[in-house]
Formats: sequence, C-alpha cells, structure tokens
Amino acid sequence: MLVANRGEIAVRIIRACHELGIESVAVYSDADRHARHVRAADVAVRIGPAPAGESYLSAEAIIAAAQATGAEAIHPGYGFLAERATFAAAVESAGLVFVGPDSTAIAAMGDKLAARRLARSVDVPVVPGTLEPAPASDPAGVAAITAAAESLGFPLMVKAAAGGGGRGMRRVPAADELRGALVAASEEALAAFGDGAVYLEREIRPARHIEVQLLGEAGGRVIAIGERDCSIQRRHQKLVEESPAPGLTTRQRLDVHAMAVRIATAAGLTNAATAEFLLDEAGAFWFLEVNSRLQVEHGITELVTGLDLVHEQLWLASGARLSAAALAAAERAGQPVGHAIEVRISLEDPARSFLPLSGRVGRFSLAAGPGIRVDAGIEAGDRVPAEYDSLVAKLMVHAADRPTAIDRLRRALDESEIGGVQTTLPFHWFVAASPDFRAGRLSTDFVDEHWDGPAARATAVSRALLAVGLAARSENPSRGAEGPSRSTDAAAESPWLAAARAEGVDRWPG
Amino acid sequence: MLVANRGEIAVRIIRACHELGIESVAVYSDADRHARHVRAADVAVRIGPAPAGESYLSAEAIIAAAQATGAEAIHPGYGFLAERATFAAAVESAGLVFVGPDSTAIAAMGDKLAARRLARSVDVPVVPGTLEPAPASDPAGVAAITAAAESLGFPLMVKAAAGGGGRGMRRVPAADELRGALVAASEEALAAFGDGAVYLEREIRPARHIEVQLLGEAGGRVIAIGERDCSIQRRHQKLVEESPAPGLTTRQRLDVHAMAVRIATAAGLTNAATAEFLLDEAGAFWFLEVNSRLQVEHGITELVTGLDLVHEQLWLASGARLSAAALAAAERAGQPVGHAIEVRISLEDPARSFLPLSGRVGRFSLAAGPGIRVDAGIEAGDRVPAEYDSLVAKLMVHAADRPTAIDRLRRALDESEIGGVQTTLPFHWFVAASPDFRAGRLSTDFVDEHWDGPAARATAVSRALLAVGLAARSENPSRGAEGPSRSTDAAAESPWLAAARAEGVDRWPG
Amino acid sequence: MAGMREGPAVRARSIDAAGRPEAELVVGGGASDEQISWRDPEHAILGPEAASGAANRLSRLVVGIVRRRMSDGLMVREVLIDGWRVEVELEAEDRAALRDRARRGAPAGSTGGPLAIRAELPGRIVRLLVAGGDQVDAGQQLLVIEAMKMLNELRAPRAGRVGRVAVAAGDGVDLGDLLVLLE
Amino acid sequence: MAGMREGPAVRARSIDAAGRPEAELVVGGGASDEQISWRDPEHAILGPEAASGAANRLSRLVVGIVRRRMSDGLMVREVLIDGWRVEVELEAEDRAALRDRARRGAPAGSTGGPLAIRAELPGRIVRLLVAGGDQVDAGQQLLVIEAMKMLNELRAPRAGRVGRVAVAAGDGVDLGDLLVLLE
Repeated sequence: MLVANRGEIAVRIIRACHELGIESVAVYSDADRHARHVRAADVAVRIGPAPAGESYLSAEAIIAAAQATGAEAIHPGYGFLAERATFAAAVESAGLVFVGPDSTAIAAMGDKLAARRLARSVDVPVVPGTLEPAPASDPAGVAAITAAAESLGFPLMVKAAAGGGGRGMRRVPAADELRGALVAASEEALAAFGDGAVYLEREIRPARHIEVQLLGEAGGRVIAIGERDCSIQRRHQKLVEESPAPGLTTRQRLDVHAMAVRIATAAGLTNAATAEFLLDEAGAFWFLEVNSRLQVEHGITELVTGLDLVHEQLWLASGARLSAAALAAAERAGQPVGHAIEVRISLEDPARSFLPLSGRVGRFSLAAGPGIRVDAGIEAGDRVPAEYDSLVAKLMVHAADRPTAIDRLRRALDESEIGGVQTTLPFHWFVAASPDFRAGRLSTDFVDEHWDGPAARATAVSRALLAVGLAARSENPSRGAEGPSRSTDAAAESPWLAAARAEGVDRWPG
Repeated sequence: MLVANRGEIAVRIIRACHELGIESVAVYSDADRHARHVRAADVAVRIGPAPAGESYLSAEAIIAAAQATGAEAIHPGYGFLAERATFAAAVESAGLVFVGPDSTAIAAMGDKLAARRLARSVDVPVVPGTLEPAPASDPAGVAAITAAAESLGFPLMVKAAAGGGGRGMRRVPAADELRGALVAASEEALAAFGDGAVYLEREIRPARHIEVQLLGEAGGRVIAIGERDCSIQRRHQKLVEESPAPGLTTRQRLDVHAMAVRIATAAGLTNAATAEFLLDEAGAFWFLEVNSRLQVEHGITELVTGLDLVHEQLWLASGARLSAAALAAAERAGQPVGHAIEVRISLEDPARSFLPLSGRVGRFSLAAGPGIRVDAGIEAGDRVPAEYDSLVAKLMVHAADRPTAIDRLRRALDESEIGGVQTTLPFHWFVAASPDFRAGRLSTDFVDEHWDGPAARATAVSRALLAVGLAARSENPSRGAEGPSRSTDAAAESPWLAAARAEGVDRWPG
Repeated sequence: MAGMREGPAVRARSIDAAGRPEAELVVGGGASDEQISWRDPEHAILGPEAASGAANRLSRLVVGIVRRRMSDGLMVREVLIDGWRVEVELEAEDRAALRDRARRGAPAGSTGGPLAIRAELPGRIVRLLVAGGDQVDAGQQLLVIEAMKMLNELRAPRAGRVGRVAVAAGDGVDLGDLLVLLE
Repeated sequence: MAGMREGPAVRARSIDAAGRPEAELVVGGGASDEQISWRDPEHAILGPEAASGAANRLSRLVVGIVRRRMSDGLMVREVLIDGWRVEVELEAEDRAALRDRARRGAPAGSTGGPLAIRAELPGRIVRLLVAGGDQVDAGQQLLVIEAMKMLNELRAPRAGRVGRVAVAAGDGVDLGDLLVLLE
C-alpha cells in the first residue's frame, strides 16, 4: 500500500501496514529525502521537489509511484489530497483502492455548502448562514451578499467551501470589511485547495467544538463510535483534544452521534469520517461540516474505544463489513469508559501568536510509561522544513477518568524535552495546570481568554536566567539533599566544568 | 514518598507519584549517581557505594534517607528489599508507611515453605515436595533428605525458601548430584537473600507458568484482577509475559483466580501481590509461591484492566478500600477483553546462553505509536553498571486480540534500535515470529526447545556483512525504487562518503 | 548556596526566537529562595528549598551544551524550562558592563533614522505592494508573506518613504532577513 | 547493483561480544539477490528485490558511524540488524590478504601450548579453587565468578598444570581479562 502523505500520519499508517503484514510504500519530496516516514517504509519513492504543489499535491506523481511499485491501494492520510474527490476518482479509475470514502461521498461532503444543504435536508440544525457560494470578485453579487450578511448580523465568518484547518477563513467584525474578507479568504482558499468558493456563517460564540467519529461500510451502514471535544484552538486549528467530550449528558452524546450518522448516511459515506458541530451555551448542537478522512486527533478515540482506526479503514477499504469490535464500540459510545487527551506538539512560538517556525530539532525526548502514546513524525536531529505543517508529534494520555488523565498529562509534559526549535509545549503545560480546563470550562475562545504567552515566557525566562546564572557563578552548584563530600568525580560535580572540558577549555567564566 | 529502588521500576513509581501530586525521593548508589531514576525524582539521596549490599540492600541507609527528606512512605519496587519482612517491619516501626503488604503477611508469604504449608491448609494443590527446610550442610540430615528425594523421583528441583528470580535454585537430574546442589543453592540463597534455607520440589514438566495478580485491602478482602502467562524463561527468569493466559477456559481462569484469593486471604495479604502456579499438560494448576510485591510484568495487567496498579497500591497503602475500578476489573477477570504482551529488554547475549553484559548503551530508540507502552530505566548514552540486574526496559504491546498483539509486537521490535551493548531483542524477534508462540504452545522449556541463538546470530551476521560489504564497495549504494538521477546531495548519496567526511578523511577504502 | 565558593558576578541574557535581546539578570551576591539541584551535567530541578512540600513550584531544567561561543567571553547556551526553549547569553558581569559602555558611546541611530523591517517568520514573498521611493502611511500594507500555508500581511509600523525593497515576489525569506527599509 | 560503479573487493569480518573474530565475507564481483536500499546515511532496508511481495524477509539495518579506526586501513562499524548488534571490521580485500599472509608466517603457538582462560563475562571473583602449580583434570572447577547476582562456576577445558592465576578472590573482572593460564 502506498501512503500519500508525510510526517506523523505517514508513520502511523505505515505502522498499521506492518502490523497487518502489508508492504508499505512511502513517497517524499526533496525536502523529505531522509524524513522519518521514508525510513519507516519498506519502499520509498521520490515524487517531486519541496513545494507541496509539485509533490504531495501531485495526483499524477503519486498514482505513478503506486503503479511503479505495484501498490494496490493508496491511503491519503489527512491534509494534502485526502479530501479531493478528483484525486479519489483518479485513484479509483487507475484500478487502485482508495482508503477512504469513495469519490462520490467525498464530493458530497467535501463541498461544505453541499454538506450544509444535505444536513438541513435530514433535519440537522446547521449554523445559520448562506447555502450557496458568495461572490468574491463579482461586483454584481456584492449587494445581494451584503444584504444576506446584514440579515445574519455581524460579526460573522467567511469560510471556504473547500476549506479545512482554518485556511480560507476570515472573521468579519463589521459590514465594511466584508468585501475585503471575501477576497482574501477566496484567494487563500484557491491557493490552498484549488477552489475559491466561499460562504457566510453566523458566528456562534461562545461555543465548544464537538466532533463525532464515524465508520461506514459499503452497504451504507454508518456508525458513530464516540465524540471528541476540540475546542482549544488557535487560528481555527486545534491545539488540544479530548474524548469523550466532558460534561455532556448521555442524551446529548446520543443526540449528536445520531445527527452525525443521519448526515453521513444521507451522503452515502463509507470508511472513516468525522462530523463537526458547535455546541452553544444553551446546549444545542449546530452542524459545521464533515471531514471525509482520518482526523489528526483520531488516536484519542482509539485509546477510549480500544479500536485501531487505520486497521478498521483498511478492512473497510478491502470491502469487509464493520468489524464486531467497531459495532461493540458503537454500542458503548453513549457511555464511554476511560478518558484520553491529546496535545499537538508543533514548531510554533506560543509567546508570539503561535507563529510557525522551522529548523533543526536537537533534543527530542517525549514522555513514556503507563497511559502514554506518542505519534511522532520526527526524531532527534531531524530538520523540519518550512514548506509543510508545523505539527511534529502528538502526545496522548489515557486514564480511567478525566482528572487522572489531566494529572497524567502534567506528568508527561514534565518529562518531555524538545530543543533546537520552540514548540507549543509551554501552552500545553498551561492547559494541563489550568483550573478552567480541569473544570471543563471549554470554548473556542479559550486561548484568547486565558493564554498570555509573553507573560508565561517571561516567568520561564527569569527562572532560566536565575538557574544558569547561579550555576555559572558557583564552582559547586548545589546538589539538593546531597552533601558536598559525597562526590569524587569533579567533572560530574560541576556541569560547567564538564561542559568546559568537553569543549577543550579549562573554566568559564573565571 | 521515597522509592527504595533503581532502574525502570523506580522511574515507573516516580511517575505515579507525580501523577498523584506526591513529591518523590530517589535513592542511589555511587554507580547510579546520574541514573535516569535520579533525574526523574524531585529529590535524590545517596545511600552508599555501588555494591547493593551497601546501598539498595541497606535498610538503615534507606530509612535514614526517608527521615532526612521528610518522606512519609517508602515504596520498595521489586527485588532488593521488597520482600524482606524485616525491612517492612523496620519501616513500620520508624513510623513510615510501607507501600506493600504488611510485614506479617510478607513473612507469611516470603518463606516459600510456610506459603506451601498455608496453601495446603486451604486445599490448594502444591507442587509435590518437602514442606520443611532440607539440611544443606548438616551431614546427619542428608540420609533423610535423600530418602525424601528418592520418593519424589528425579529430576527434581532444589529451591531457596527465601528465593525469587531463579536465584538459589538448582535442577538435580540424579541422586548423586543432590548433595552438591543443596550446598550450591543454599550458598547462593544466603548470598542473595540472607537466608540459606532450601527445599525440594518435584519437577513438573512440561509446564506453563501462570500467575494471578491480587489486590487486598486492610479489612482482609482480596481480589484477583487477572492472570498472566510467563512461561518463556531462561535460568528461571522471565523473558516474555502475556495477559490473559492464552487457551484457558473461563472455568480454568476462575479456578486459578479463586485458589490465589484463598491463599492470600489466609495469609492476611494486603496491597498488591502475585500467586504463581504451574499448569501441567493435564490442565491442572500447582501452587508454587506468592510474591508479596509488585511484579516486573504488572504493566500487561494494567493494559488489559485499565487500572494503574501503583496508583492502586498507593491508595491501598493510605488505608483506602479497594477502588470501584479494581472491583470492576475483578468482576471482568474471568472474561478479559483485549490482550497485552511484554518483552523484557535486558543487556544479555542471546547467542551465548543469555550471558549478562554491561557497558554504555549508544543508540536507544524504542518503538512508539498505537498500542505501545515502554517503561525504560535508561536513556541513550547511559552507562549500565554490572552490579545490578541486566533489565533496562520493558516493551509492552496492547491490542484487541492476541494475534493482533503479536503482529503489533513484530512491528514494535522492527522499530526498536539499541546499540552499544547486545540485548535480548533478537530473542524477542524470534518469539514474535514463532509459529509455536502464535499457536499458544507455551512451556517453560520454550527457550531450550526452540531457541538456537548461535544459528540466529549467524544468519543476522551474514546479512550484516553482506550489507556493509556491498555498501562499502559501491560508490552509489542502491536506493530502492529511486533513480540514480534524483539526488544532488553527494553526502546523502553515499553513507560511506558522509561518514568519511565526518571523520575528516576523503574516502574509504579506495 | 551557603558554603559554596562562588565566582564573579554573571550577567545572563535571553534571546528570543527572532534573535533579539529579551530579558537579562545579573546574578551577583545575595540569597535567593530558589534552589537549583543538579541531577547530571544537563538536568536540574529548580525550586524552593527541598522537602518543603511545594512540589508544584518545581521546574525541571535541561541546560544544553554551549551552542555558540562569541568573541570576548560571551557564551550561548540553550535552556529548556517548562516547555520553553530559552537561548541564554552568559558573560562575566564586569565584561558585560564594559561592552555596554562601549555601545552607549557609539552613534544611536534608532530615533528618526531609517527603520529596517525584517522577516519575523520564515516563508515566501507572495506579493509586493510597494516599491522604492513610495510614500506610505502607518498601517499601510507593504507585502504579503506565505508561511506554513497562511497568508500574512505585513503593514508599515509608521509613515515614511520606502528607501529600499530588499526582496522580490517569489523569494524565500528566513527569520531576520531584511525586507523593506523605511526612511 | 547494476549500473553502479564499484570499488575494490572488501572483506567484512564480524567480532563477537567477547572481541573474537566470528565470521567473515569477501564482497567482490558477482550478483546477489539481496538488495540494500538506503534511507539516510545510517538506515537501510536489506531484502529481495523491492515489490516482490516477500515483505517478511526484509531486515531493517542501522549502520553506525565508525567506532574505531585501526592502523593499516581497518575500520570498525556497529551494525544493528534484527535485534542483533554486530561489530564489523571492514578492510580492502587485498590488504586483508596481505595481513593474513603475515600472520601465517608468525609462530602458531595455539596447539599444545599454554591456554589462557579469559573472563567471558564481567563480574567479581567469589572463590578461587586452584593455585599456581596445581595439576587439574578436564572439567575440574577452577573458580567461581559472581555476575549479575548469579554464581557461575568456571571449569578447566582440559587437563594441565596451572601456570599462573591472574586474579584474586574479590577482584572485579571485565570481559576478556586473563583469569588462569593452563600449561
């Protein structure tokens, strides 16, 4: 099987292949020649230069690589070509198996506007807004769309019909910014997805982001195996996810699962997909969109259900029915046992609005032990190119209940050491220690309301300066409860002396 | 809380402390000054020089360290002082909490002869043999013990009353070796446990090693939460464990759980312990002994039950009742869901009878991803001293069923890279690929019957020589499906050239 | 730190991800209620007096080996603390003071002079909206950078005349690269 | 390997954990049905022709950097394969042949001569049962080494006279240390 992706998701899919005895083929751009997913696969094929448009987004190059290596199936992962119906169709017409919903279902779900119309047709509440594309550049349509916007009320959201991951999305605080936002969002959407269509949605705020994991078999049967809360986001991209969603009643859980199943059944969904909703303050769910692919955060559902969703995807893609284990998980989904949390470790600066970074990662030592799962796309010493997503690893914890899972997350973050490039770890530290998070007071405004990155960094910086300053001043840095007499190893006694020796100098700074 | 141990178990207990918000105190000998468990703890105290007798086995030094740091409890881990009733009693009389059964129960269970008599008193079948100490050095008693041995029949086993981990144990094939085996086993037992008493047991062979995980609360209530199969051993020390034990009927499972609970209840066991049995070819269980402590392999029971046994131990030690989660796990123990396997990664040479090794570990990269748990006591670059056990890490896999768990184990072993010192990984590779293991044909003779270490090494060595020979000869080592035209980076093209550059020479061997 | 022999005062200064000075601290005489406990040459725990029970105030530090050694006794180390990566310049305080005096003597040049607008993230220039000689208002859009799939608009921090545009549309830029000189 | 330029023939020899030669292979001309596919300078996959479907015959290799460089062009690398750690000496085959010829010219000394009994595991001498000058039978116990908590008896591989006992009770010994010389 060929894995048409890179990074942690390519590694994760290759692992599933190896577990099932399936030979795995990786693809890579020049920027990823020595990347971890290339090392993990049985066979690796170059598909083009660094820019994604000429490599990971090139359907032709990927299908050619599959044919050259004799692969019989293609797994698209998430992002890149995962939700392009034209790609799925090209794979199908090349006689290969596309591991995901078939191209018709992707088309039905991938166009967010079509999905909104479909949801409404099966009596699922959709976020109020337009149901047809808004004109971005056509001056004739501007009056009509302005009228539609006025009737929705400001602030509102402009969203890309083909969107995902916050791309092609703009918040419009007032009418006079509508035109500019339409143009900017459309341009970004065209660049990212090859489709510039945008539409309007009322802003529901405060809100929680709740999504339902779906599996479907060829005959048309769709099940929901659990939901996730992914409210903690920046730039409409998720930072922290957990499953089950805290604080829901069994009634609410079953309701949102049923809504998701209704939409997916109407769309003829097969394989794996996720339906996303907003949960407003009054406890009502509003349908947002369906992602017809594996999500980044699928692992927390695996921890809670005991399923392996990539195994399930591969079985379903081979034409099998829903497994007994999957059906059992769907039975239990209203009253889930255990709790899992994921934090996304990305190369970003949480003190500067989560600006994406790139470069060579030095130390890369993540947590281990009871209740920990790590899915990483890099190893220590790897260079992370600027061309792609900044996500490098997912740290997941699993425990019997939510408070214990949060305790475990704190412990796991304490153990995790990443050097060379700043990551989102400090933000995850903050979340794990946050009384609001522990109390389940979640909303998509969590970052804006609670996170003061510069202040958090200032505190850490002052402790760092004090620590290394103290150590550099003292020939015998304090050793906790140990007496100064115990040590006979001078190099061990002073880290500064040891480092100085390693560098071939005698002593610093004296 | 003070953790009176080292290596992976100390790290594992410190992790539980941090999850529960308990401050952790590590102890270390001079050989472990910079060991991973020292880095992990909040406070670290030196307790003596490298030999265990003067550090990790020094009850006085450990209790003094606890008092100096204000620790309120001591967790002994496994090995060292974990099953010394005198240590538990000293901890109790110092006003500290001993995390484990109370000293009376340890004494009752720790003397294997007393445990055998107790088991017989509650109608649990014990392995036929003697119930009183055999004279090792007293010539007057030799005639009597020889007569007892003759009536049991040869081969038989000499075992240490205070034994564990295969120490103080000898197999006696014929009568003329009985005397020597008694002396040797007694001497080894005296050195290892401070008690030279030994006894005789009939050899049950072929047999599987099955053990039952027990939890007990202060009031006397004991529950069994599942069993493990630990048949794959070398030198009577376990190499591979799994839970649940494959191939048992629910009836057998419930029977052996009930036997274990009867013995432990009679002994007044509290906290955590394990009852060990042999399962003969006819399907009958024979009681061996009770280990009144956490086992090395407790993690696979955690994976199957969802419990954290160290959390449970700490709650029970604080005087709490058995948790609802533990009681629920006991309810399910007859029909367990999911399957977990552990392999013990030790510094040993599987081509030379698993000879223990020591030294500096270079690369140390273990598997990760779905269904993997790693409990390690070292990191890359750590020196492993020769003074202690050769176990450096436990690799555990968890999946919905046993075949998938074995597939996952193969994948995990494929990913694991340890350099610097030979480990038991090749043996685990063999087990994961073994049709006998997959078919559940387990016995304590598995290693002797199936493992040909020198032959396995010879195969790997010939492939290694071919691979590096081919690469060294060719300026452009083959790159799988890649064309030779794609690469522009000469250093990347030839690993040999890259290495040569790193070393400041131009080219080798040309 | 009682009973320890101590060296001269040290100035520690942190550098942010864009390479700019961030904060500094002179560690000289005087007591601190924070205690640093080394576990090996790279790992330490920083916190209040051991066994005080305030475990939640502990920070686990990783102090990496020297990354760069500058001229004039300045050393740069990487510190990992509470998830943050902090690059710290370390220098004997007396030398640092000398350096500062020298710098104050040099022409200042920051007020009223030309303003160099540098890239604060690595990416690719998608569109240039100004050219050399243009007069711009504060807040006016200068160019658009694509980084990690997001389009980021760069606006003028103040009014002025564009002295020089150092990049062209399509160029890749790295953190700190000069983009536009505003006069 | 078709189409690749190749260097001179190479002799690869593996060394076991006790430092003894273990196996050797001369890689010269001729085809092999095994194919090595490099993923980065350290990782490779060795197996039959790609896409043959025989995935279960693949070995994942890690070839470490040079650990030791001996005189005379000999290099030692660590290879990790199927869980095994293999130290491989690599040498151009023509040089290796020269070295072997030189060695064959030297006095042999192994048959009938004194036998050096060396430690095959690191540990501590618990008990010595022979002294210099003792006559011993084949299989007779010479000493007891404690390693990793196990007592291991060392027995004479053949009959002879003990020429020298190089250790004392209580000594720590390392892999390869001389213990007893049997004449």
